[in-house]
Amino acid sequence: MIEYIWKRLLQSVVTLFIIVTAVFLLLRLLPEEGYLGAAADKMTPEQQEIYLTNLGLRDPILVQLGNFYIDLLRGDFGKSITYRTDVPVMDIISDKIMYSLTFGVAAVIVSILIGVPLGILMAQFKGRWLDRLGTGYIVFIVAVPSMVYFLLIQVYITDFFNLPMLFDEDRPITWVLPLISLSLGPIASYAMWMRRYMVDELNKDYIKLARAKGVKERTIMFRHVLRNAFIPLSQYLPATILLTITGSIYIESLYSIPGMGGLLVDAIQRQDNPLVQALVLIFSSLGIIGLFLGDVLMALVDPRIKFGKGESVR
Amino acid sequence: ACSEDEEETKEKESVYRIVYSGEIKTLNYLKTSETNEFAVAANLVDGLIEYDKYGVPQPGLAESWESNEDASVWTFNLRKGVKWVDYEGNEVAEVTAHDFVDGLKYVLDAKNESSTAWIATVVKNGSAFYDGEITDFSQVGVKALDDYTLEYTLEGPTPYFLSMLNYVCFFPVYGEFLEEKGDAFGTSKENFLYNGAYLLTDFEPQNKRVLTKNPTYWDKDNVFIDKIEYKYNKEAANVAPELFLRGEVDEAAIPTAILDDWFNDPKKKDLIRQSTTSFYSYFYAFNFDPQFDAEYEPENWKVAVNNKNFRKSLFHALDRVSAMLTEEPYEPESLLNNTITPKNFVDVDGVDYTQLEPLAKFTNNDSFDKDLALEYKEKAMAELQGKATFPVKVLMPYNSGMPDWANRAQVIEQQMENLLGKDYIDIIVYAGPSTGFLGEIRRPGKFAFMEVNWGPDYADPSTYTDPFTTGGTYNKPELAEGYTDTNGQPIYDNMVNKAKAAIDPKERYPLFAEAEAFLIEEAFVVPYKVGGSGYIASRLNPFDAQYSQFGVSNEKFKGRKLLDKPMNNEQFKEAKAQWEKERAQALAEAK
Amino acid sequence: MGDREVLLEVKKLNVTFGKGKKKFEAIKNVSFQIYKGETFGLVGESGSGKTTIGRAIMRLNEVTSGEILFKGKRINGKIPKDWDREITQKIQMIFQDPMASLNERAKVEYIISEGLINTKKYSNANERQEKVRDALLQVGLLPEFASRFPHEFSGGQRQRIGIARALVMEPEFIIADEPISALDVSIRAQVLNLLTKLQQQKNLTYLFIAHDLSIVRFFTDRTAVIYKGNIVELAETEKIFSNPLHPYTRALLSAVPEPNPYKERSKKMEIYDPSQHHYDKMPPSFVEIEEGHFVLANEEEVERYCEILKMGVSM
Amino acid sequence: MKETKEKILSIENLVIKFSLRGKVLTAIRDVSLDLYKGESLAIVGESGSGKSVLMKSIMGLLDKNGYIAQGKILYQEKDLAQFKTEKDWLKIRGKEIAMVTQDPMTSLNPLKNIGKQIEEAVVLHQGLKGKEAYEKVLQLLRDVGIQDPERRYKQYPHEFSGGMRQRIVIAIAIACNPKILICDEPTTALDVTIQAQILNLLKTLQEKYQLTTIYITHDLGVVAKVADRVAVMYAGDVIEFGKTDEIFFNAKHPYTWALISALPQLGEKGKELYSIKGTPPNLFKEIKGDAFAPRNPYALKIDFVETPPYFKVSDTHFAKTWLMHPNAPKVEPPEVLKKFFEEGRLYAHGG
Amino acid sequence: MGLYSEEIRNITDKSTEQLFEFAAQDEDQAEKIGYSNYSYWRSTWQSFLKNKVAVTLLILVLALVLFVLIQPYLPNQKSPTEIYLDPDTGYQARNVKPNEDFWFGTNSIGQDLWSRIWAGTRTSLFIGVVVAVVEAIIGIAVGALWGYSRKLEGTITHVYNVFENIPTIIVLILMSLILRPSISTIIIAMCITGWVEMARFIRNQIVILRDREYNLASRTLGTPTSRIILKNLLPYLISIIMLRMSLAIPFAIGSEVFLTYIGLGLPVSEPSLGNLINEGRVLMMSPDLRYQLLFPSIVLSFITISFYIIGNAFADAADPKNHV
Ligand SMILES: Nc1ncnc2c1ncn2[C@@H]1O[C@H](COP(=O)(O)OP(=O)(O)OP(=O)(O)O)[C@@H](O)[C@H]1O
Ligand SMILES: Nc1ncnc2c1ncn2[C@@H]1O[C@H](COP(=O)(O)OP(=O)(O)OP(=O)(O)O)[C@@H](O)[C@H]1O
Ligand SMILES: [Mg+2]
Ligand SMILES: [Mg+2]
Repeated sequence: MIEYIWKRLLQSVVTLFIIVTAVFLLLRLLPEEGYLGAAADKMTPEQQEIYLTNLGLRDPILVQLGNFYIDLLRGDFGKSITYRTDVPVMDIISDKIMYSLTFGVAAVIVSILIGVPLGILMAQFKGRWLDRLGTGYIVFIVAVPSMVYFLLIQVYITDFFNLPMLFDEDRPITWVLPLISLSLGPIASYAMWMRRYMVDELNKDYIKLARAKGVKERTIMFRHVLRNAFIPLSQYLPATILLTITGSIYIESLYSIPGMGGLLVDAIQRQDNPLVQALVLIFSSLGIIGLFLGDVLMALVDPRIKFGKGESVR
Repeated sequence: ACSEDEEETKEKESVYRIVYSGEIKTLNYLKTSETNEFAVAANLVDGLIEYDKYGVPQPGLAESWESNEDASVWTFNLRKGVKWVDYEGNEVAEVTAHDFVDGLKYVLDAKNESSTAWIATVVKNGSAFYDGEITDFSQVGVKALDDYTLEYTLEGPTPYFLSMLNYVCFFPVYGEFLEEKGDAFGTSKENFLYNGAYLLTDFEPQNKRVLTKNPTYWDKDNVFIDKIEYKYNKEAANVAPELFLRGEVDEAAIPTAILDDWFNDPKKKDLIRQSTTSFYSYFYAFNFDPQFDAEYEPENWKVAVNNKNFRKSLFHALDRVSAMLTEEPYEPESLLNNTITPKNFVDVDGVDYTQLEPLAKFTNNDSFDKDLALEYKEKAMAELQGKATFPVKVLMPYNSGMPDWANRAQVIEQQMENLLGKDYIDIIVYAGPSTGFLGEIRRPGKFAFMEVNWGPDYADPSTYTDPFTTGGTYNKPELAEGYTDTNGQPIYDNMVNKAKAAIDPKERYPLFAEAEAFLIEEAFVVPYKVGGSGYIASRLNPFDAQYSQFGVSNEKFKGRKLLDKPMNNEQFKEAKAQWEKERAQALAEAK
Repeated sequence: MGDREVLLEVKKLNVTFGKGKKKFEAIKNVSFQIYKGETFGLVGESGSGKTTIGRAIMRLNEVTSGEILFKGKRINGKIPKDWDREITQKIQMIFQDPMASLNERAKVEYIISEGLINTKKYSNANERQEKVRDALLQVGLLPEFASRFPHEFSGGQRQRIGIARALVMEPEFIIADEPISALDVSIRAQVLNLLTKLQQQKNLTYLFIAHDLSIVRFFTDRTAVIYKGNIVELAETEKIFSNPLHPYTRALLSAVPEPNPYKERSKKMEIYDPSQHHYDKMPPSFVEIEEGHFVLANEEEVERYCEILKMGVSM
Repeated sequence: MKETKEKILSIENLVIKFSLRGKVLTAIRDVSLDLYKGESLAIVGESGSGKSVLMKSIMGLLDKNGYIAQGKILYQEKDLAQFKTEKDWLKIRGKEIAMVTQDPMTSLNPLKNIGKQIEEAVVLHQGLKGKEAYEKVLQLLRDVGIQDPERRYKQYPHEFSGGMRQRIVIAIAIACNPKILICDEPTTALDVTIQAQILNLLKTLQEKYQLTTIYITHDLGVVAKVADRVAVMYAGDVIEFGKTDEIFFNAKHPYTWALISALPQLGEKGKELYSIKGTPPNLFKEIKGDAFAPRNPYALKIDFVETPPYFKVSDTHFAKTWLMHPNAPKVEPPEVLKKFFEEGRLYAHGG
Repeated sequence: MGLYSEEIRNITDKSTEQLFEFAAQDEDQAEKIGYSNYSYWRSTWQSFLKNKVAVTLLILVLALVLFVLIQPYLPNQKSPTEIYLDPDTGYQARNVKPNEDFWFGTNSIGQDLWSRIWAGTRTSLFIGVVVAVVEAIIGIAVGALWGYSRKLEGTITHVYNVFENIPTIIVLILMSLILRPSISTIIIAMCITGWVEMARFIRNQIVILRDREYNLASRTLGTPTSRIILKNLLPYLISIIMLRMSLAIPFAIGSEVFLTYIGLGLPVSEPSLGNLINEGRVLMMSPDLRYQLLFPSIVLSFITISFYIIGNAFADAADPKNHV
């Protein structure tokens, strides 16, 4: 077990290293113009040159990379260039992460609380109206562009209930709509997966034996199927939770939620390299940790899995 | 939140709320040159001078000033008792002349990457210090003669220097504080000192910022809005109108797309008016140094663009009203600009610069003229026969991040091709990158005919003639064939230099107007419009703001009052006419 | 008997799976010979290593140590390309599960001609078709079945397709790994008949793996009994049945149900208890106790077994 | 052999159909069968003959697309064929009739420990709780021959070998305290040695708990070992039934003959083993006459026209073949069989 | 017991003498009974045809594709990029409501929405199909190697981990910034990230399949790995591949919409569902103009739902378990 964790950890570090390096190099392919922004027009070429040199962009690429890693090892993620000049990247991120975390976790909880039971019920009443209704919902969510219904929800529901349109952390009521919007998608996907795993599980032999034992259908559902169906889900759960933290770019922009969603987009578009690099590091780590936790969680719920026995790639 | 109990005692607080989508990167006014950034600083920090609502310079931190004969040495007497305070209003220090020296020193230090340093080089040895040629700052032309006397020595005669002081690079900074904070200066409300009308009491980037009236402000009786609340929303353009209707904000720009809807709704109709224009000038430029891909035939373009008749045919063929309809469908003419320098920029004895003799004929006539266009086309066809291949490919890029521009480009393509005939020109609308557009397209010359813009750097006509002199990165008219003067310089450069040599506006301005007229007459550019567009719903009165063509004054909330009801368009026009009248008077008085 | 031509020889074969703590010795020092033309049975309980031996010969499992010789030449480890190709063709396998061992998404024609395509012996498509036809006829299927898919066939027919697939290669040696375990009684007979017929026609040699001794008795000439990776007894089949010596063999024999209610009810099961051996004191070896009859025993046990043999006591 | 003759379960003219993508498949065609208290009945027949479907219908566990088209299943004066709701069935399943399934590898919930899975049945059907239930489970584990039950209780299925898992499945069935125990091919997946152990175990348990048992198998060796009575099925129909020795040594239906003849024990080395030609009929099509006729070397013309009735061989032995009709030509079973029959009868007298 | 005896009596009367003769045994006949003439693809197709909804949608989608392709050549069609002028004012016919001239109305600069929507659908479908195909090809190739080759497994797993953990939007945005906004940029950006899922999927399936006995059988016959993958493994995956591909199409279109939203989509001069919806989004607040959003949304939803349902129905139908 310990050995396994070490190995996994080492692997993850290598993966992270590759990812961060790749993104680092990709960022250097961006046009230099981006670093100057609107100011470029009024700067003389010499001034621009000084500016770019000060940013370190004139060093040989390997030197830049080396400096980057040295700083990183010192725990210095650098300072933002074009997003919030001279503000340490970590300060920017830490300002936002709480919002995203709160919304993300809340949305995951809401969507699990609604999506999972929905999926269970759909599986139990497979082919009947509830199942159809649920499927209709899922198809709707998949099919209709979310930016259309998010905006409709925001405008009409706030209008109908006379709520403020924008998010205001001090007013609990303004948390509700973004949360609902944020959960609509995950609810659909949880319901869909849960239903599928339940149906798969229901077709297994041990269910037949349980029935033959005289166990009630409902008991079968909850005591046998549910937990087993949760296993494939459990593997993805931490990853989904962690990734929900990144938030929905669109919802955050609509409701003025100062979360991480738009940060990444903004950071890349503004070519704020240190910020992008830190974000990539964070997101990738989250992904990798998520995967790892998923495996651990799975091993916890599934007695069949022992660590170290064959490296499973999900 | 802390103001709740105050409300009962005081009369109702005047709060102005707005949503915005462009966040500022920094509060460091010594570094930035971006409007939305220095717009914040303008309310937090005062400079030496400010303007009144008609554009007449008024004392700011300087109570009085004088300059020498040729306007190359300027002396300012500072107001006493003005304090630097922190965001909670606690006094930190007094504002002295040294603070201006410290500010300029910071700006001119290359390692601080100030993007406004180039303006500050007007000061003697500023450029040399910036380039590191001299390291002793005392040789630079700024001196604190004592705590309350400040002297600027300039590189040369600069009659418009006063207008430059309205720019952030000449703002004061409390040197000790700046040193203490280092790079962190201006990164948060705490890392900042205030001497202006407002304090930044809340600053959460990408979330909100709140400006609260500064109780220690030297001129606090002229500050009427108690609080300005900015709420960030990336979709501001889409949600702001709705927020305005619900009374959640006090200003909203109304996107062109939904204008009809507002105008057709009697309830909404009275809420909106045209927005005021800016001094940004937009024009279509003919590129004399085409560097684009062979597929768009740069050589052929070069031949064509060097033919005056060809240029003139395009010049007269551009239906600017039709293009303008994409952003201002109701009164497109109101935004059009027939010269490069917009109206109301400078004047000679109350005569607006654009009405000076060389420019007046352009100012008062629309360049669009079908018949002329076709006439010139015939001539050009005849002259270019055998030299250029027709149709001439006209590469016309636009920024793909700007949907309005994309629309405009499509409209123009169709309109000009239809008028001049597809056998004559083939306009190629090309989507440029959304970031780094200028660096990718305009500066390297990867266009044939393109919409470009320019904003003024100080209140002098030379600011608008600059981009077209040798070394400019616009359309390189110096490369135009047949425009070399006897001294081997481009005719245009000579005209500009001659104008620059004159100091008295009466002499100076007409010379610049001549140069500008030359550009238009020879069809090097097609003037198009002024900046600022569309309609807004706002509880602000646009005519009580400080008026300056350049710099930060007009971003100040000082002196502004909230209206109970937003102006409608009729009221706006009335008020505008009124204001223009009053302004002419005020300007005349000021002389 | 000793003069018969040895077709396949396994010498001191060891197969180990896994590494470190999870190391598992599946085959321990196994040796035997298979003569040309005979049917050699391999019986033992599940997990005893039967399949592993078969796969080691097929080169599907790697050999840890020991040698496998075919016609006196080594076939395990690194071998020349030509030889590899030759034995690919000469040694063929019939699999246990007739459904799982056929590619459901391929037509019978492809399944059968697959080996031919690989050896490039019959590059001509027509020739191959002809071969497939012959093979189908040989296993008692109609040539027009060639264009069908496996799941259109019954279990017995599927197994015949599997046999045809091996046959087209014109093998000399066939490993049949429980070829009938998955089939029900009536179909078993079909397949066994077919295997017998083919052996007679083509002088094939079989390694027949099973756990049902009644079938082994009917079908094989000589039999090896394997227990946990060791061969515990090897002799002519009839001898094993008439004179089982090793207690495990006896247990196995007693476990096979007889299709006779009277016999079955009176039968007593013997249970094999490995702790009856005292191998820590006296390690066993594989001894030839009478001609052609080998048993794994230590000296003490050898004596006892000889006793039994002399007395001629059988089950 | 018990001669009580008290019927515990009675199937009458049962027809079971499946609808499959618009087509209808008849899996059980007009089957009638009685089960007597305390006996052990074996149902044999080749794969696909409907053995499992028949048993599932007794437990109400037919797949969703299957339905009883006709007939009755009488158990304690109730017609199980009429049961519709889950509530009805819960009175039967486990409590009255329990089942041991074929595949021990997949029949246990991989995520619950063995003890809990048995305990579920104990709690449900024996009304025990807590410590008592736990004790009972340990008892059951011991009963099915699992050593060290306290430790095993906490283990999960994957820690058990196939044979042991099958024991657990049996323990679960026993834990229900049923009257009837259905064993659907309980040993097919196991090898001979384990098979023998399991069969012995089942037999002891049957006696100990006085169960009525139904074995489903296609292995006649297993039948010989465990059954009192045998029913032979072919293509969804019981074509012959009788006491075990009657079926083994006095079979009348040509299919039963074929089944026995195909035993390798009857074969002679080097010679052909008897085998049945052809394949079973397509159940989607209507079967006219004797379903076995097309593969029957003794087929009469009437076999293709009319379904034969049951002809009585003895009070306990019936066969559904026209060969038993007085008008039919006399046919002898094949030679090998005759020898086998002789031998068997000898045993009968000797044993 | 009475049951059985009764029947015997009845039967004896019915039967006539001559029926009790041996019938001639026909061995071939015996073999043939019980077969249906079965073909995999035909059965797949037939099962698919039974799903009425899916068939209807398939027909509609095909009709849509066909229509989108021939639409420009139909009579009375307008150009998707031409700006139409109002004959009265001589200026652009802006925001004209649907009428007999402009069937879906015009947009804010007077372009005909009817033809824009079909041009947009054409572009978006093209992007979707190309992305789906490229993803499938790369995904299958990598996935097959990954699953089958034990040698490459470690390396590919690593590559996978890298690709999987770079947030997709980063790649999408970076690609769009580095390259120019254009159809090929969008396709490249989406393919770079898209194949990963497919590859993992294929690999998982292949790992399940690769040790099946029939593959061992092929190995004993000396079949080269490439052919084992091609003949033994991929055919099993075809239904899943089709399902995933059919879902990839709407997904790609969705991504295009997203890219357009963050400002990296196709230029407006190149109509696509993405920029049509993005343009329309702004108008949602004005009831009068909402039609501009409505039509492209309907087309997008229709495509998504159709492919979703068709893909699922096809996967069901391709599963031999569901064949009769
Ligand atoms: N690839 C493998 N990795 C690890 N262990 C293996 C592997 N293959 C087989 N074994 C182990 O080797 C032993 C022998 O297996 P083998 O399949 O040869 O038995 P068998 O006698 O054929 O059994 P059965 O009758 O069930 O087919 C078993 O314990 C099995 O678990
Ligand atoms: N759910 C179902 N849908 C359709 N047909 C079915 C279903 N279940 C069983 N059948 C069919 O019913 C027939 C009888 O099946 P059954 O499982 O009873 O056979 P069996 O005698 O138990 O065979 P085996 O010995 O292989 O277990 C078979 O032809 C089978 O295909
Ligand atoms: Mg095996
Ligand atoms: Mg069965």
